[in-house]
Amino acid sequence: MKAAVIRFPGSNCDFDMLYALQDFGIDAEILSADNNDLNDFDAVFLPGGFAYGDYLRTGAIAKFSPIMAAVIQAANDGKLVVGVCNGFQILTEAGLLPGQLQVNKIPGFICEDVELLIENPNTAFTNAYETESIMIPIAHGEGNYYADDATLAQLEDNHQIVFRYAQNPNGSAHDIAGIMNERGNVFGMMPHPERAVDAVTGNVDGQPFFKSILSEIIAGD
Amino acid sequence: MHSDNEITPEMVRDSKIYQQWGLTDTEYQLIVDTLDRLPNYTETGIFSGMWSEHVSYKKSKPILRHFWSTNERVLQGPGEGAGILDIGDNQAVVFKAESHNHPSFVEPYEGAATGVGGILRDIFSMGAQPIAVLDSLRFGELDNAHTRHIVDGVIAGIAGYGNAIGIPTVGGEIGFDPVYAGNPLVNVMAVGLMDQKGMQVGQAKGVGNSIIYVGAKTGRDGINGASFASAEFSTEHESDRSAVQVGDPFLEKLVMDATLQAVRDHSDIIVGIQDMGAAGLLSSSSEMASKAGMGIDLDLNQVPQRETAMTPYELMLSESQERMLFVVKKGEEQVILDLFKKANLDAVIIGRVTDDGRYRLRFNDQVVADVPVDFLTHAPKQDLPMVAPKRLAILKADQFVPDVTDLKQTVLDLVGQPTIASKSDLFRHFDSQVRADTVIKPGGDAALVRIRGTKKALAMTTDVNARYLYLNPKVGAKMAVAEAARNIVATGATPIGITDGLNFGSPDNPEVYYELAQAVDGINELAKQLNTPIISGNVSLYNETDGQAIYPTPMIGMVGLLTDVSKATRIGFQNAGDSIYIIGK
Amino acid sequence: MYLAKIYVTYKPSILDPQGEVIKSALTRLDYTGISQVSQGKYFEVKLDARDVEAATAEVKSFTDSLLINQNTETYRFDLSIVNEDEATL
Amino acid sequence: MYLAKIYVTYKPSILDPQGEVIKSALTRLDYTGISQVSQGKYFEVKLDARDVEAATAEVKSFTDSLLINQNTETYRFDLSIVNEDEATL
Ligand SMILES: Nc1ncnc2c1ncn2[C@@H]1O[C@H](COP(=O)(O)OP(=O)(O)O)[C@@H](O)[C@H]1O
Repeated sequence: MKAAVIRFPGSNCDFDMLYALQDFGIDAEILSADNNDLNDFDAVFLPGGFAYGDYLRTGAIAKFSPIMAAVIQAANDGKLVVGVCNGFQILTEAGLLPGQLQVNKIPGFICEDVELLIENPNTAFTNAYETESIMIPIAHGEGNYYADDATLAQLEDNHQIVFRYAQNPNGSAHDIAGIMNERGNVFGMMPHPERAVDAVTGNVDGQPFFKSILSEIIAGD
Repeated sequence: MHSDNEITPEMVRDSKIYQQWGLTDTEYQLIVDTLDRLPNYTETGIFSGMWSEHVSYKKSKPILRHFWSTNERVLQGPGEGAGILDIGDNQAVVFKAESHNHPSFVEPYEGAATGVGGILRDIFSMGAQPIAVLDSLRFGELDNAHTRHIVDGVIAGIAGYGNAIGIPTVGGEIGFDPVYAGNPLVNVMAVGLMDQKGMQVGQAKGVGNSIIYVGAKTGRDGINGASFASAEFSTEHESDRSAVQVGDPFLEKLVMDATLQAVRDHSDIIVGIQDMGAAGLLSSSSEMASKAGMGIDLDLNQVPQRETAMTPYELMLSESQERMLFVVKKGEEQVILDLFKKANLDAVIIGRVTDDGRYRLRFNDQVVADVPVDFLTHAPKQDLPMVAPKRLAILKADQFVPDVTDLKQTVLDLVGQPTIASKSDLFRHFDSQVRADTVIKPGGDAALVRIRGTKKALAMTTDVNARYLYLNPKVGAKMAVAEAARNIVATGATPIGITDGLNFGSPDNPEVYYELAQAVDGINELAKQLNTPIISGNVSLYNETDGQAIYPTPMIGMVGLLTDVSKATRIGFQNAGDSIYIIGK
Repeated sequence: MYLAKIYVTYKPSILDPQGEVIKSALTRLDYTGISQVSQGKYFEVKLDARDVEAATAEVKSFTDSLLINQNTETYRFDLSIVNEDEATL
Repeated sequence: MYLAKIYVTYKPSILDPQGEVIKSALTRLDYTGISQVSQGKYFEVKLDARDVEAATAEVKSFTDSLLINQNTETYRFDLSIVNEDEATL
């Protein structure tokens, strides 16, 4: 059982994600986006940051990096593919998740702890949670989730909305903070669970997220 | 377009163009006498750059010399990119402050953003991984659209750069007062962490070693519009030039990561590293040579250029961002060139270390400058007169006695002041948690950042209340240090060192010079008592509008060490029923 | 050598928060006659191509796949012929 | 009612990091004929004004003071007359 954390030029939460995975005993390593093979990995994590500077549009350039074909392959093979923040933006740009992350409704980067409601507790990303609401930090300027009405209805009907904001910080449609694909193996969220795993930093609400993933990866082994 | 062929040394002398570049007649004459000939256009330009106050500290150095900067922890004091302190386990903490006051007034976003970029380069050029940024900001009163525009731009600029490069902005301070309306202060401090064996200094040792240019291409950014000769000698359009640098945090992240990798993997072949800050390629290359007691020979045609027809003067004085200079052992260059190439960065050999003590520049197969490097890097010092400001003589300590009749209203009025009110609406724009090591975020007394893999944590803060200095520069400076120390101690950490940002008016005013000297005295006195040496800092002078100086504002940046992070204390009350104590008198 | 000028705007149904912020800033600054502001992107791309048809096809192709996000954005462009070493851009 | 279309670009001496990144992405995607890319901003502003002169003056004024950064950016614009309730924008 092995996990890859993809480092795009400009990723800056790659080590945070790596350490969080390792803290939970997951055998993880950082892999440059210049690679094009993920055969050795059972799960793929796209971390936060500003891939290629994100000057054009978040995730727009990253979706064409060599690794993305392998990420799409991994998703099709049913492996877990998780994008956090910039990783979520890249997954939507690449079409692995529907919709798009736009500029916050009130433009500007925001970093603060927000309350998330666990909308679907029966997922590979939430099954270890025992509460309905958690505090997780956000840190983004473009986290305003957009999708057309048909797509939103589909997300609702299929229970693909995994996390919702209790108080919408960025204008996201349907208060969406995190979604998964229909199959349930590709997941993206704007908040940063990897920043909430260590008691010394004062917040451990991200721990069950990683415990859920760990048990899923072990089960899939 | 001018070139050195067109403007003769005689023309430089007769037009007195050097005056517009900031050189006095006496300084120009000293150059003529020392070289024993007239300096040409390029040479005159590089002397004016190196002898500016900003680069040479010729006016403040006589005072700064007095800073106390040695104790058992100090591994590197003032004189390098940043100071370094021993924190045990063969680890060291590196920190420094930098001001970007004027650029931030002209162009708030880019001014503040490039301030962050610059201070981070100072840290990673020492071989340290930056772990935190702090700021210290002063603006006019928040009652007009212009000040709001500056505040919003500065906050967005710090956020835009720090968030993108992925170094958390963990603390700072912000004050509002009419004296800063025409002259806001934007000071940033950065803190880095390193293994002591990876320590790098900015020196060019070893004859024949290569000077390697790394990072962004050179453009005409930041070539000071006012002092620039274009008005006289060029037909090029002024509006096509920019006095303000534009930052690219994405590029700097690549430069930072590649530099740190080079230090980690190839410290045996890297002789020195220096970032290109004020006076760009000129000051970085000449200081590296002078510190090592060597000479340097550069071929300017090799410098990666972003614009056409740049002159040697422009190439040397450009303040384009995200550029570094490496000195690498002769014969080993390819290793470093390959490393940067892999990161998609420009890296080129632009010259060599020589043993003749000369600073020599070549361009289009001609020598365009050839001067003694030590002379170039040692501006004639100036001892300036000082006199106590008149206001201090007439101020009485008890002059203002508050008349409080309605305590509740007074308290409400006070907390309604922007300077006192919570700043969370501003600092929420900073990513304070990236790297996942932030134990105490903005909003506490000092920030606290843990050192992963150890039980240790570093506390850090920036403080100064300039009104106290206005009333008594020496006592006010001591109070700034004391406030910083209280903030550090409040997290449970022990203060271990200081960096400063000395923001003052014109040193040519004897009253301002007096304030500067007194403030330094005060900082020193308390620093010694607290055993917190001053290991780095920055000076920003001429902070005036219409002849009215700002309050003397020496920002104190202090770092503390907490040996057991589980003992960290936070600002909030923890449990109902706990006792509340007041300590002190 | 061709110069493509590409104008990217939001689809009409998409909220443009930046446009709203600019509009209210303008109103605060006493530009009272302003009824709508939208912010888009503008690209200038110089490219070599066999002929106008090839250039047009190429511009469409890379704009669709890279420059815009088809969920929310739309675009138009003009193409002109330029001199190889023309300085401006 | 006037519609101003405002095109903002970097001054020639200013580094355009966006443009460089896009260019190298396009090259990676095998659009090999591309020699230069610059990314700017594009604004559409609807405004009321007495006449074309007044509208021109107003557009210049707010573009200088708000829409662009005069240190680094430059712009040009076209003005057209539009119907009050024209839908597109
Ligand atoms: N106020 C100060 N207190 C202590 N050291 C200072 C002060 N100002 C400058 N220095 C030191 O002088 C050296 C040169 O500073 P500066 O010119 O700001 O650095 P840079 O080379 O990054 O431009 C640095 O080592 C700095 O730490």
